[in-house]
Amino acid sequence: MRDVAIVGVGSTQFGRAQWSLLKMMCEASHEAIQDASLGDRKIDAVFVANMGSARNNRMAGLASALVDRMNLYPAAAETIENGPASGASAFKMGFLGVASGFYDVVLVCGGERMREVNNLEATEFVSFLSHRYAEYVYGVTLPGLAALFARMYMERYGVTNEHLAMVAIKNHANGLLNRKAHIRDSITMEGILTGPDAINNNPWVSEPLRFYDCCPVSDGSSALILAPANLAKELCRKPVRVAGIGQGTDTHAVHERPDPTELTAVRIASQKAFHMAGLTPQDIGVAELHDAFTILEIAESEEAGFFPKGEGHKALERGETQINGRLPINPSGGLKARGHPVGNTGVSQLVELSLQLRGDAGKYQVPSRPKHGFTVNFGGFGNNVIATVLSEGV
Amino acid sequence: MRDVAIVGVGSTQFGRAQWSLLKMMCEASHEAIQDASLGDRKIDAVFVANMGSARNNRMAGLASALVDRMNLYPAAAETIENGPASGASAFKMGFLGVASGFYDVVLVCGGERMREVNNLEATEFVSFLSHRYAEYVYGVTLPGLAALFARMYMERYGVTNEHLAMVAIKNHANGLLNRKAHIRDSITMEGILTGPDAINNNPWVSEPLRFYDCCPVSDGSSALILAPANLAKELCRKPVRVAGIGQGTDTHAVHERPDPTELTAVRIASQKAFHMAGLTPQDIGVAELHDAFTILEIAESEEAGFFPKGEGHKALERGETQINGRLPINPSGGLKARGHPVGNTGVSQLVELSLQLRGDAGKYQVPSRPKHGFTVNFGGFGNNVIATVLSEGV
Amino acid sequence: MARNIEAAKCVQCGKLHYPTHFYCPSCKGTKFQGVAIEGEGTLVTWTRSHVLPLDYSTMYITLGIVQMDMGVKVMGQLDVGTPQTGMRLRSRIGKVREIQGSDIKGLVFTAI
Amino acid sequence: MARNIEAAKCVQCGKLHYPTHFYCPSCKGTKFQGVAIEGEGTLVTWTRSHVLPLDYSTMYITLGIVQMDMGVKVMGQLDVGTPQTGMRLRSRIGKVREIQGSDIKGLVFTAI
Ligand SMILES: [Zn+2]
Ligand SMILES: [Zn+2]
Repeated sequence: MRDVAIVGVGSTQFGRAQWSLLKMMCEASHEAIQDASLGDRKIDAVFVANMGSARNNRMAGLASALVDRMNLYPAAAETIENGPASGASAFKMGFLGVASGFYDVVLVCGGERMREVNNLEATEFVSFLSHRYAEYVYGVTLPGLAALFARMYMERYGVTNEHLAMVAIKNHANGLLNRKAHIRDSITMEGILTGPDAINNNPWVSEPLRFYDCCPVSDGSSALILAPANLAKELCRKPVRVAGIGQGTDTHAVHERPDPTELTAVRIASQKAFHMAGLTPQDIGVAELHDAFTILEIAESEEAGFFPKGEGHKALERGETQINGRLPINPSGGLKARGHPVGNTGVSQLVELSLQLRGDAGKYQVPSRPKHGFTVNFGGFGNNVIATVLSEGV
Repeated sequence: MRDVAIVGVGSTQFGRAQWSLLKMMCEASHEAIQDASLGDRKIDAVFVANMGSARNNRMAGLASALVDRMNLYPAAAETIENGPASGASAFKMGFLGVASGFYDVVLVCGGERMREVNNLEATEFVSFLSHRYAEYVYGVTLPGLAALFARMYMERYGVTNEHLAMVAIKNHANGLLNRKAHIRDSITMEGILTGPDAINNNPWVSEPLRFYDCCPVSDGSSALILAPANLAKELCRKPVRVAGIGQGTDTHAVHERPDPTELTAVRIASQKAFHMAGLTPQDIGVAELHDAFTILEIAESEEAGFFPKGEGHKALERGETQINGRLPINPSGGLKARGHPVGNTGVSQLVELSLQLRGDAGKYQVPSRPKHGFTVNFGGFGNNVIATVLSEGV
Repeated sequence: MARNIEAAKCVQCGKLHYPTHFYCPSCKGTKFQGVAIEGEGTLVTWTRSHVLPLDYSTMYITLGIVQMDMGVKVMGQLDVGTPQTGMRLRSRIGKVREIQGSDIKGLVFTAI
Repeated sequence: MARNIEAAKCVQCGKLHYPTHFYCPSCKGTKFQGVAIEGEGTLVTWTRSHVLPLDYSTMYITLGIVQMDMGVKVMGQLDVGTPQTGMRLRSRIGKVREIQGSDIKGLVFTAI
């Protein structure tokens, strides 16, 4: 396999889209193409990550449509769906295309425009990820599955609603520094949990999870350009190497897992990614984890190997995951504040990590300028997870 | 890149599904796994081709669901959508996974259950493939685009409704020999075109195309197992080598093509596939082409390089594309008679071709026992096309 | 009388599992016997969901994961005022959802 | 007065194209001027479609591809009794579809 590098990144504003899904994707792709200074070099293939275009935007064959809109013919075009992990899946496909030698320059673009439908329809659509007859028919949503998980986790490990709120407060504070973030609100423990108006500011979604424990429904697009390492040096001043990719799957129905508080697929994906990279969790200086729900940031930080099982919330308490801590988690604001355009999120995590490793993250740059970064992109409710390790330079 | 081979194939009955989408996919996958005699060897990754599960079957993350249903954890799982070419796209992804060395044993499974919704909804859904505001809003369907294409083609090259009917009659005759085919009806020129009841038997769908010029709406699943060539010899008595894969894209709106009778993406995809295989159209002894509409079989047979442009219908007249002709096209019955479970079709074409190259096609075995076979899987209305060359042995 | 919700028992090795798999999780067998999911169990975790899919007109639903005494864990709706992890429950079959005008039956639990 | 349907004219090289692209097909420019698609043209191909998407209540619709004199090819609906390839047509803006209760306007052609 050839070494593969990220040679350009781009992203739209997250939030409510001002444009069509395709136009958003063009904007992000254009930014990535400009960033890579491709010049006249052709893009060989386009890998698009999206979850809901057929249902929410009346479009199929989205990658072909993007190739058309950007006049990239005859580039190959593929659309990949892996629920909330579609982004990392499309990235993996692009990686395989370049690593195999089949393609040289690849565009990976994630895009989602959920807000073309109303919130109820968006929630219903995302619940299609649950097990058709053992979960979905009971009316469970993704927040519902997260809530069932959270209660078990909290009761077993002593995680409290204060800990969950600390994740939200940290990530919202980071999001305030990211001008492309969806939510740019400062929140406080008093405002969302301990004060007299907390229950109005922060109502129940699915007990024990409240509004601020859940990410928003966002529109947005992110894109990146992949090239083989030898070409990367030509195209880019600051290439970022794809050091490791790991993936794991788990039972579809959450209740079928022997211990439903274990995120086995996160553990397997992380181990594989570290193994491929020849690195350990101790080498990582920044992580973008999949905090669709606050509890997930804590649980993933443990399953990935950064903290012992059941102790992630203690590291959080100690401030270790703050932007100037030992292991900054979600300096971009994470899904919580940057936003969660479902199928796009994995691409956006890798764009953020690239910026950190290049030292280009601006106001939310991790001060230690880490050499290695890590992402978890969490599909379904943890039944298909991809972890990635990126390293500075090629 | 490593050489890659198909070491096992499987398929359900096509037509109206008796089971859920997932159960169909399990049946096809199980047959492929049995055919490959994998024994205790693990499947590393599953690539699923599907177009409509989110809209028609209330399911997302279909590949993850298949891994769960078949207890294949922690195998990687990806779902790929490229409209009617989803099957070949998933196959290409599986190929890249093995060719790169990232995976050893890969399951590629296509599945579509269109008939969970009614015919009008299915037609509407497939029309999401057309250009959102330059085509879709005018009420054009895929048969409508095919009809616009057909009229131009017929007027320019002297192709008649008789020629179109000859494609249908040939493919239905082939389908009669394939016990898994959706439609097993013998049809005659008199019955569908020249006789007194023809207009009742064969009404207009979109002029100049009639009912028998269009493939049926089918449910069905097909699957195949990929492995590196060196392992293939261990796993399989009759491995089939993936000799070439080519892909091309074209403008989304059909009217924007400089000459809308040219299927540029078919030509590019075919040329690339032949180039990679180191073969020419003259080396091919059997082809499965994408006859979603009768006119397409004729046009693709020319763009692929088997016949000069505008002369495919003459080869058809001469019987060259019959099962015992010089270049048998669609001995399985094609999309016309075998059926067209949209996202699955590309996988099913490759399964059929493998059977032909192995000499395992039974009653519809091409008598010459060809060494090389060819497929075209046609996405959108020709805006994203994949061609594949398979060769006997490794 | 509502149709049962069934777990699958492997004909070859006896392993019980739910929901259905094509291959037995223990022995890769492909033949199974249906075993009704019924009787009593223990609540493993629960939630009260206030944001619901389109088909519901209630303010919230209560959902739980229950370890059944007969051997499998299941998701079900709770018809329980104040759920508590570890409490004992009894299952019945009841309406759990309406999809496109059809009633869907599933597991509903009440306190013992 | 209905909104125009517009082609895009590249500010950099003058190339006209339809439908919209992000990059100019000739020079990769990204700035465009809208140019109304209007006037006369020649019918390139046509079909009468009898199997229609959900939103239509007519028995059929007639569709064509038209080469406009102003420089682009377009798809449109034909308000023509007996279409013939090569015939001359004039465009207007009219209702071409209803999607979720909203009228969609587009190009409709009549014979000259
Ligand atoms: Zn067993
Ligand atoms: Zn220009």
